[in-house]
Amino acid sequence: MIDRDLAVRLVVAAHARVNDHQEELSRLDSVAGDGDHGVNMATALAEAARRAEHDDHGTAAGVMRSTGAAFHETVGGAAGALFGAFFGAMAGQLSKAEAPDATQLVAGMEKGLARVARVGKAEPGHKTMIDALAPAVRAACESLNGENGLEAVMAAAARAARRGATETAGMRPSAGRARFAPDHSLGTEDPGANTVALVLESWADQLRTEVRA
Amino acid sequence: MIDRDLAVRLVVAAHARVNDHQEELSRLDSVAGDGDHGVNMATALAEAARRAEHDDHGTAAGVMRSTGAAFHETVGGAAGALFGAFFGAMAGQLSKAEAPDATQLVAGMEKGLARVARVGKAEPGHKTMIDALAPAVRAACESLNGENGLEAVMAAAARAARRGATETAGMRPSAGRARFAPDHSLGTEDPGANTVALVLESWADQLRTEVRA
Amino acid sequence: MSIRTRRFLNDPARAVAEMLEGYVAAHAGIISLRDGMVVRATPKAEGKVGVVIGNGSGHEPAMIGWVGEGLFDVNVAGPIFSSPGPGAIVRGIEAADRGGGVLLLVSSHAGDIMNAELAIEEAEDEGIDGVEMVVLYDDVASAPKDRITERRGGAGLFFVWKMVGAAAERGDSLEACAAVARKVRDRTRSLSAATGTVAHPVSGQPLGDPEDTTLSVGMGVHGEPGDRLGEDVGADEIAGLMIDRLLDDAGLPSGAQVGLLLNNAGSLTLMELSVLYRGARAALERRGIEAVRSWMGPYATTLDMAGFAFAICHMDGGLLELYDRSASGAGFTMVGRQGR
Amino acid sequence: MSIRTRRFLNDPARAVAEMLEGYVAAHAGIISLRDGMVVRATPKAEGKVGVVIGNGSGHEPAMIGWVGEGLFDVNVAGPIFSSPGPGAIVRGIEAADRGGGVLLLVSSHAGDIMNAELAIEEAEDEGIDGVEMVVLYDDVASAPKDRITERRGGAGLFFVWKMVGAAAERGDSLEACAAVARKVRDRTRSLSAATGTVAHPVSGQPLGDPEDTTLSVGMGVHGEPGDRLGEDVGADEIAGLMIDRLLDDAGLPSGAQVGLLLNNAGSLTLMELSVLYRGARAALERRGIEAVRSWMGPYATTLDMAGFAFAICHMDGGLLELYDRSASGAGFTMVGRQGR
Ligand SMILES: Nc1ncnc2c1ncn2[C@@H]1O[C@H](COP(=O)(O)OP(=O)(O)O)[C@@H](O)[C@H]1O
Ligand SMILES: Nc1ncnc2c1ncn2[C@@H]1O[C@H](COP(=O)(O)OP(=O)(O)O)[C@@H](O)[C@H]1O
Ligand SMILES: [Mg+2]
Ligand SMILES: [Mg+2]
Ligand SMILES: [Mg+2]
Ligand SMILES: [Mg+2]
Repeated sequence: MIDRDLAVRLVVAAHARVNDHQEELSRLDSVAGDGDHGVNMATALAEAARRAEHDDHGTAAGVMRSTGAAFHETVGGAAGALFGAFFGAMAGQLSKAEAPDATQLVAGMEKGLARVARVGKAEPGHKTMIDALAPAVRAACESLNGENGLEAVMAAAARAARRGATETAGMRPSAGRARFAPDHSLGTEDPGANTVALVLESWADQLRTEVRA
Repeated sequence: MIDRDLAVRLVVAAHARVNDHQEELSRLDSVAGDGDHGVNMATALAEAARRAEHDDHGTAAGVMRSTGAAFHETVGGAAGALFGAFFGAMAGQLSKAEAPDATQLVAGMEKGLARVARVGKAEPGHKTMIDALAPAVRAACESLNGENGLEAVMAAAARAARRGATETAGMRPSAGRARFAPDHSLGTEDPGANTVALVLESWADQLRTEVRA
Repeated sequence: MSIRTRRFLNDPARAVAEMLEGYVAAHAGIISLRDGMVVRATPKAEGKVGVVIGNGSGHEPAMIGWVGEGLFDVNVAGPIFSSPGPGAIVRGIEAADRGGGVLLLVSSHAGDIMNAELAIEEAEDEGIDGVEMVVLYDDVASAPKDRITERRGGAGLFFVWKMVGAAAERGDSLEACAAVARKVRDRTRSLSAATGTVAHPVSGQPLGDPEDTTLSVGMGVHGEPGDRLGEDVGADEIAGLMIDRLLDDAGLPSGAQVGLLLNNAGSLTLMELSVLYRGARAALERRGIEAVRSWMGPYATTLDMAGFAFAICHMDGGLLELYDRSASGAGFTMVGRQGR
Repeated sequence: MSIRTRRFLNDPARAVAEMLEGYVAAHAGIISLRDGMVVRATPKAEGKVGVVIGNGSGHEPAMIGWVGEGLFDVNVAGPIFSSPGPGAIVRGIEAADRGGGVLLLVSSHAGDIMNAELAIEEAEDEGIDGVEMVVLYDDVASAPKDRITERRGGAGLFFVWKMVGAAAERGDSLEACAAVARKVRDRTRSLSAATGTVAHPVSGQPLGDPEDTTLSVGMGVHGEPGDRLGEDVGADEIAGLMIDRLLDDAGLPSGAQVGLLLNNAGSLTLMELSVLYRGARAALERRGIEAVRSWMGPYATTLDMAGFAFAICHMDGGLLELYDRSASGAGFTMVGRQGR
């Protein structure tokens, strides 16, 4: 079951991972964007982790909702809006179950992806976070259908997200700031897609550690 | 006799010499000043040479007066005011004689020095053009008293000016912009003193060439 | 040429908050700070339309300097180069509400639009109504004319801010104010150019290649790269080709009257701006276009970027009357008609 | 950090002339160009005192931006960083003469004083009388207090320009205007700081060491070097020590009211200025000094220098009344009392 405490540990893990890579993320964003993606994500996740640890949310849904709010309140910008939307939609899904499990989490990721697509209007191949998130959600569904447990589902999602992020290097952007200089970012991976991969990798690692412990 | 044509040749020679050294002069001024001395002097002397060659001044005094005006009109600033004053005073002295000779020229340099001192209020040792001009005038007087001709008189003046300019490297400025950072310019020669040396050297060289020809 | 990474700040992470405090303290008669937002010191009369904008910081005096009489009612400043989030924008809408409806102006950038749309949803959820949103764009370099709505916002939007502010202050209805916004937007074109780049104050990241000194035309207000021009192109030539491109895009007939804006993106000297302005006026004259109003100075900066933008606004259909109305913000004061 | 040598100009040797043409064209209702000088578009009423200044270029918007109603009548701009020569200043005096005498204000720099003195001599030779000259200084870093007349002019002289302009516009006599100039000067102190340097547009020479990123306090308006501060000093600390030094020098008692000016020397961002301003206000409060008026922005720039200056002016004895009078120049507009 994904309870409040596990959700807190996932948010804390995501923050630690993104924070470690914040310079790299800003550097990726500086090639054709405005050089702040790492700062944005690290700032939002620091606030999310702080809230998760200190506030009393009661449920995993509450933690996810306050994480989404942290993105909206501290960062704004494109990724702030989108990650905020992602966590908000995830929270809505989780709140429907008494004791959410892997199925609910994957459903939450699907809802999150749908909300991101609606708010951002980007399509796969536009060189955005969608290009990591969409394959991750697909892989998670498949893994779930294969009757795997939470740890394996998340590991599959993380691998797919990383593959998707890597592939963005070869894409020309059609959304976000980078689209104004489409050739400029050829060869450079999309920062937001990298954040998606980092977050899911941190979740997969956290779950593996917990299962082994 | 110092006629109109010789005066024109002296102004043209001064311009050529200073122009060749303009970067060096600006560089000296950039250490503790505003980096424009070479530009200022080259601009003013270019205009002075243009006027000397194209206007019809009739006399050496007229050429010197228009040279002073060129400094005042094109450059301004400290050195513009002072070199303008120098040439203006020189013109006043030369205009007193029908056919000015070495004696009048040296008297003109003395008047010029006095005017520079009055306008600029700097004293010897303050690390200014005075530190080249004052010894040059002294050396010219001595050479004249020793009954030397114009060529030798100017050669003595030029040597003394150069020596004076070199010595400014060891001085701390008490006048001009550089005085606000007295230690900064230690080891660097004063730009205006260098211009004085360059001008007098160009005159000595011009006179030597003419005597030999 | 490289870039300045040393800045006169305390903690860079607190730079925006401290900036707002300092800026408002320096202009206490005109603006004040409420809940982290810049608001007019003296609110607009009741019943009139409130005008709000949310935007990333780092572009000052935009938008904090354009809050005041005849201008914005509220500016919600986000982090550096990041639009504020939806919640903050909703609070801005509430603060601007004087009972006549609220117009939310959005400079077209992905983040600004998304957060504004989320804010409108949130406001509806909270039962706030009478909110209109208009997305604004002017930068001809960012999309071709047949996809004009994909263009991004640039320095020329100052014309929109100024005239919408005047319309709202005059007492125009929400619908009328939104119509002015669209009308001025559709008559405005901008194009920017810069050499070198700037460093993000928090991440320290230089935007683009700091060793590249090529002049880049069509750069975005966050340092997004553009086309490159040779090293030996002088101010007149640069101004000429930029003005020509703006006029071609706008399709203005000879004899048209325009407002001409020359924006300092940060560290251009007024000497350079003035020389460029002179070149632009000559270029307009060659095409028979008259610059009836001019504005030259920092409008939408990109920190200390060494660049500029030209913008033209076709001043027909009563726009001049709106442009000439008095305005008084911390960064812009105008008493009736000024200059030309 | 290094410096920008690529500038948006045509021929650098013609930069000042083209700047004047462009700047005046952009502000045609306020100023015009006569004989190479910037003059008011609408001359002052007859019988009033004309106010003139001659100065080097490269400091824009000083002084071209301060010509207008309630400000200067004539600005004679010299070459970059060089005062104009005596002849040009004499023509400026003639152009400013409305029959009530002319006040020539001189910012204390060797060249400016020499050329002004030569101009006064020339004017006397030409039979022009009724000319007064006041030499102004404010920079505490340039000489100790007991040799105050050896100090150079800095950004704080804006207080003098503003108030003398107001007195002349009000119709004060030449003697009274000169007295205002001296009174404001004696109540004004400034101190500047900068990091890095700038390149002279014509000679291309960097002023000082372009590789040196140390913060230098007490730098001159032409890049003349000052004292050095460590790399790790934050904005609050810098502002605090500069304000303390100004207050100590001025010897102001707790409870005194000052005008506070924070000058942008060129390429500082408004974000940095605002953060520094905030620090200065806190420093003033610690000493019990009230900032009753503030001005923050580019005043006397040094091309694109990354630096700033603080200036304070003790606003006693009727000065506030003069400061608050309307003024309207291309670079400064004030309608009655503004902000604080
Ligand atoms: N329309 C969009 N749809 C999906 N993702 C987007 C969109 N626009 C931007 N992004 C994502 O946001 C990332 C940039 O985020 P960030 O730099 O934090 O925001 P900003 O662009 O406002 O500075 C991009 O790398 C991309 O993944
Ligand atoms: N008061 C003075 N008396 C004599 N010479 C001076 C004085 N002030 C400056 N100078 C001379 O002027 C030179 C600087 O000239 P320049 O750089 O052209 O003028 P500015 O200082 O106005 O930029 C100095 O090197 C010095 O020789
Ligand atoms: Mg970004
Ligand atoms: Mg100099
Ligand atoms: Mg951003
Ligand atoms: Mg100079």
